[in-house]
Amino acid sequence: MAEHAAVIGIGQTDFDAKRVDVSQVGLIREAAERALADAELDWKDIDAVVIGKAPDMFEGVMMPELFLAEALGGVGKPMLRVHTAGSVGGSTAIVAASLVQSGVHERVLTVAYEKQSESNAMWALSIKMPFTPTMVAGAGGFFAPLIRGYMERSGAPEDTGIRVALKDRLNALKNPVAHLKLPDVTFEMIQNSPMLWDPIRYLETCPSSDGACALVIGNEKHGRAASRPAAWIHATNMKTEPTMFAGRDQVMPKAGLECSEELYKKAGITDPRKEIDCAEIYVPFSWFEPMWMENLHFAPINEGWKMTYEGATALDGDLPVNMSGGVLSTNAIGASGMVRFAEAAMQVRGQAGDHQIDGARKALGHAYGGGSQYFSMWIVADQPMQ
Amino acid sequence: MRDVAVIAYAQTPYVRTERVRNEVEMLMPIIDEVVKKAGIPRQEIGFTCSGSTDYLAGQSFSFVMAVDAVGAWPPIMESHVEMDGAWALYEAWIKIQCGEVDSALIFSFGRSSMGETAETMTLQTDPYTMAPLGPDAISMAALQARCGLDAGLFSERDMAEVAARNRRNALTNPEAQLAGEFDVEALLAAPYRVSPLRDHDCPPVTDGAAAMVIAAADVARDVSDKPVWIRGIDHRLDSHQLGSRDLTKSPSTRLAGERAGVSPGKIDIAELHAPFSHQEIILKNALGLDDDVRINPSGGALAANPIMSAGLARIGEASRQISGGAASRAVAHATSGPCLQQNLVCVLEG
Amino acid sequence: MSEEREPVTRIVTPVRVAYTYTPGIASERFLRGCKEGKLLGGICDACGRVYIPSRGACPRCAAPTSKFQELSDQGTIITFCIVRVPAENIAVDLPYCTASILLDGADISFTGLIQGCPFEDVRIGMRVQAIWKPESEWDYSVGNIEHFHPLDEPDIPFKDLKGYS
Amino acid sequence: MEDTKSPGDDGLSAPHVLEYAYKRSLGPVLGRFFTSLRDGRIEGVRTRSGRVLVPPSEYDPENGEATTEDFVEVGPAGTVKSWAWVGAPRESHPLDHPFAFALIELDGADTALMHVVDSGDEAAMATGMRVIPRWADETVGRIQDIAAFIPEGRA
Repeated sequence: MAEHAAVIGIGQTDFDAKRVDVSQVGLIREAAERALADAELDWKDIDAVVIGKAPDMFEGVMMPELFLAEALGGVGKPMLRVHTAGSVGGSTAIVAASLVQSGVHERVLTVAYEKQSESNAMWALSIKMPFTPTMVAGAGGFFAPLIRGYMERSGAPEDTGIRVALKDRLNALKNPVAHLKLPDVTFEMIQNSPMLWDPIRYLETCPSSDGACALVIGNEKHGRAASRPAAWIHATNMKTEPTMFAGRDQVMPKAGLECSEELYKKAGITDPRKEIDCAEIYVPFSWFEPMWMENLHFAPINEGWKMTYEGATALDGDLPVNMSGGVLSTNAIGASGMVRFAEAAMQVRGQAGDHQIDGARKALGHAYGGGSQYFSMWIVADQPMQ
Repeated sequence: MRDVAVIAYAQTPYVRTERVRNEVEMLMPIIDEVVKKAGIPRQEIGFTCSGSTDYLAGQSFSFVMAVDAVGAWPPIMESHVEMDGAWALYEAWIKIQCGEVDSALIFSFGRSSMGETAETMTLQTDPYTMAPLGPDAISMAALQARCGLDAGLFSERDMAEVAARNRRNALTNPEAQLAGEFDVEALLAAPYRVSPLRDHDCPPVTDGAAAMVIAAADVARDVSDKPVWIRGIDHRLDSHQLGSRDLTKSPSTRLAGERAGVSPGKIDIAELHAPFSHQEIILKNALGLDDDVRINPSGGALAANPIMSAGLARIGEASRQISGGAASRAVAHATSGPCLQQNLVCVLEG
Repeated sequence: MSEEREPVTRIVTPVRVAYTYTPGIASERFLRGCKEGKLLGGICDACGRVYIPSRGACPRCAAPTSKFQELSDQGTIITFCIVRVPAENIAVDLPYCTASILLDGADISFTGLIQGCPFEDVRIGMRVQAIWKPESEWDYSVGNIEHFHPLDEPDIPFKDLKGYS
Repeated sequence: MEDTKSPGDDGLSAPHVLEYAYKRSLGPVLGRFFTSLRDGRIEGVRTRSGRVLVPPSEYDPENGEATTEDFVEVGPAGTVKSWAWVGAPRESHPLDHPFAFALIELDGADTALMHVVDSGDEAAMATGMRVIPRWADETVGRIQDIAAFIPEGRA
C-alpha cells in the first residue's frame, strides 16, 4: 500500500423506519456533519466525496448523487458513486480508503445512505419483469432456502437463529442510534413471533430503515494529527462471484471464503479468532451469523453455530459479534455495510459507548450483497500496520 | 504515481436498437476480445470494475447479471459504479495506484432503446423542485445552448458545423451509428426540435457496450507493443441546480483538465463527450484547446451516444488513435448529469 | 388566508418509466420452448454444463450457451421455503412453498411452487414432477408450469446433492 | 434521442412499466418552501454570504455550508435568463400545448428557478422578458402549485 489511511471521523444519523423530519439532503448531511464534527474538520478540508447506496429505485432518482453531492460540499471536487448491491456501504468505504491509500487525496468524505420510506423495499427489490413470473418473495424469499440448506448440512440446533436474534436485539439497546429496540425482548418472544419465510421468523429478520453513515478517511499525516484516536486501516478486500452457475455453493460462497482469507493475509493475521478482538458483520437474517462465522474462518465448516451456542459471539464472549445490534436492528440498506465498517472503527477508537468492547485493538468490518455473491471487508486497528 | 497504460480496447458496433442480444450477450464477445488483445490470462487480471445504471435496464441490480459475462470464477476482485464506464476506469486506475493490483478490466453497457431516453434522464434531476416538471434531456440542453447563443459565444451555424464535422468524421468509424456528409445550410433550414436545438444538435439513441484493459508499466510493457499511457486523469463536479450555474462555462471540466495536465504540451486530438453540439464548443473552451486540435475523429457522441459507455468510449477511441499512430498526445473527456454537470478528463500519450 | 393550515412536510411524486423489454437470444429460445411445453436447457460451449433457464452465458466460463437440449420436467428439491408473508408482484395465495428444483439433466436449480402435499412433508431430496396448465393457456413463460407435485419415488440422499445448493 | 432506423425483427418483446408514487419527506427548508407556495408566496433562503437561493436549500452550493434561517420572500415577478421552446410536449410535461422551459430569476433572488412559461407562442418568448406566476386552481404544497409563469402584463 502506497500510503497508510485511517478513519478520523465517524457520523451516523439516528435510524428509524421513517425519517419524515428530513429530506434525502437532510439525511446525508446529518451523517456528514456528525463525521466532520468528530474529525474536527470543515467542508473545505475535504478533497473528494464518495457516495454509496443500493438501487436507485428505492428513492426513484437516477444517480441521486448528482443532486446530493453539492450538499456534501462536492462542488469543484471529485465525486464517485459506488453500487455493489448490499455490500455497497462496505465497498464505498473501501473506494474512499483507496483514494487516500493511492496518495491521490489526503482527506476524503464518504457517505452511504438509504431512505427506504420513500417507497417500498419489497417492491424495489423484486421488480416484476416481463416473461418471468416472480416467485422469490423479496430478500427473505431468496435467503430462507439457503438457511434451510445450512441447517440441513450443519445439523445446527433449530433455536440457533433465535439465540442470535436475542443477542443482537439486546446489544441494540446499548446503541443510541439503533432503529429497532425491544426493551423487553425474550427468547420466547422471538420464538413465538410469526414465521414469515419458514424457517425465518419475524424477529429473526431486519427492519427497513431510513438512515445514513459517513466516514472521514485521512492519510498518515492526518491520522497522526487527529485530535481523537484514529482507526488505522490495515487491509481491505472485495470479492465477487456470479449469482447463478452450475455447481455454485450458495450457502458457503467461495467469494466470501477467499475474500476473508486474503484479507487476513494482507493484514498479517494468521489466527483470526485469536487476533481479532471483535467483528461487526452483515447479518440481515439471524442464521447468517453462524454461516458467516464459518465463511470468515472463525469456526470450522458446519460448526459456526457452536460459537453462538457457547456465547463466544456475545459482548462478553471471546469474539464479540455485532456489538451495535447489527443489521437485525438497523437496516438502511445502502448504509448497512458502512455502518458495519464504522462500528469496527468505533471499537478500536474506543468510542462505542455502552457497547464498547474493553481493549478492542483490532476489529473486522464485513458486508455482503446480491445473492451472497458480493463481499467487502476491512480490518482496522488502534495502531498503523507495522 | 505509477505509470498506467491502456493496453486493449473493444466496443460493440453502435446501433439504434439492440433487439436481439441482452446485456450479457452484448458484453461477452467484447470482454473476450479485450482480454485476448491484452494478452493477460483472464485469471491474472487483478481487478474488474464496471459502470452502468439500473434505470436504463428498468430493473434493480441490473449490473449483477453483467457479472455473468466476465468469468468471475474463481471469484474476482470487482466493483461497480452507477456512473459512466469512464469513472469505472478511474476507480481501477486508483486501485493500481494503491499498488494492490497491476492490471484491471473495465466495462460498461446500456440499452437506451428500451426506454424513452430523454425522459428517463428527467429522473436525474432534483426530485423535489425539478423532476415533477418533467424537464427532459433535450430541453435542459436547449436551455444551456440558449445561454451560449445569447452570450454570443457561438451561433446556430457554429453548432451545425460541429454536427456536420462529427458525422463526417464518423464515416471512417465502422462502429459509429450516424455518419454522413451533411450540408450546413440544409441543416440550418430544418425546423427546431426544442429551440434552439435542431435534430442535428442532438445525439442519437444508441445501444452499446465497451470494454478496456489497463495495466501498470511493468505488465504493460511486457504484454503490449504499443501501450497508451494515462498521463493524467481527474474528474470534478459542478452544482446541480441549472439556475445557480453559468451554463456557458464548464468550470469542472476546466479544473479537471488542469489537474490531468492537458497543458502544457501539444494536443493532437481530443475525444470530447459532448452529446449536444454546443457542448463541444463549451468543452473546447474549458480545456483551452487550440483550433488545430482535431476534435472527435471517431464522430463523438453526436455519431453514437451509448449512455454509460459514451465516456469510456472517448478514452478508448483516443487510445486507438494513438496506438494506430494517428496521434501522439490526446485528451479524452467524459460527462455525466444535466448540462455537463460532472466531467472527467484523461490525458493520453503514446 | 384566515384559517391556519398545517405546514407541508411531504410531497408525493409519481414516477413512471415505460420500457419495451426484449429478453435476449438465449432467454427468447427458452421462452419459445415454454410456449410449446418444452423446457430447453442451454449448454455451455466451453464446459458442457446445462443451464435452465440460460441467460445467455455460463457464468463460470463466460462462454455462450449456444446449443439447447430439452430437459425432463421431473426433478429433485434442493432446498425450499414456505412463504407466509405477502409480497408485491406475487399473486399466489398465502402460505405457499417455493423450492429450488434440480431438473433431471440440468446442472443448475430452478425455482418452482410445490403443491400436492402438506408443507410438513416437503423435504430436501424429494422428487417432484411439473404440473402444466392446459395447453390452451401456454404462453412465452415458465409460468406455464402451474406447480410441481410430489413423485412417488425414493428421495435422493442429501450427500448426492452436493454442489447443487 | 434523434430517431434513426431500427432493424426490423419479429423477436419477443413486451411492455415493462416501472411505476411508483414516491412519498418524499421535505425537511425544514424545502418544507418551508412548499408550505409558502401553497399559501401563494415564493420564498428563498439566504446563505451566510448573503446570497438568496431560489429554490432554497439546506446548504450553500458554493461551499457546502449550512444556509441561514433567514427566509426571504421573492418575486412573484421575475426575469427569464434562458428558455427552450417545446413545440411538441411529451406526456411527462406539465402542459399539453407548446410552452417553454425557462430559467427564471425572481426579483430579489440571486439564482434562477427552473420552471415553465406558458406564452402561447414562441415569438412571445425572449431572454430578459418579465414573467409572473399563474397559480394552480388548488395549491397543495408542491412545485406545480405554480401552474406556469406567464408574460407580465398578460394576466
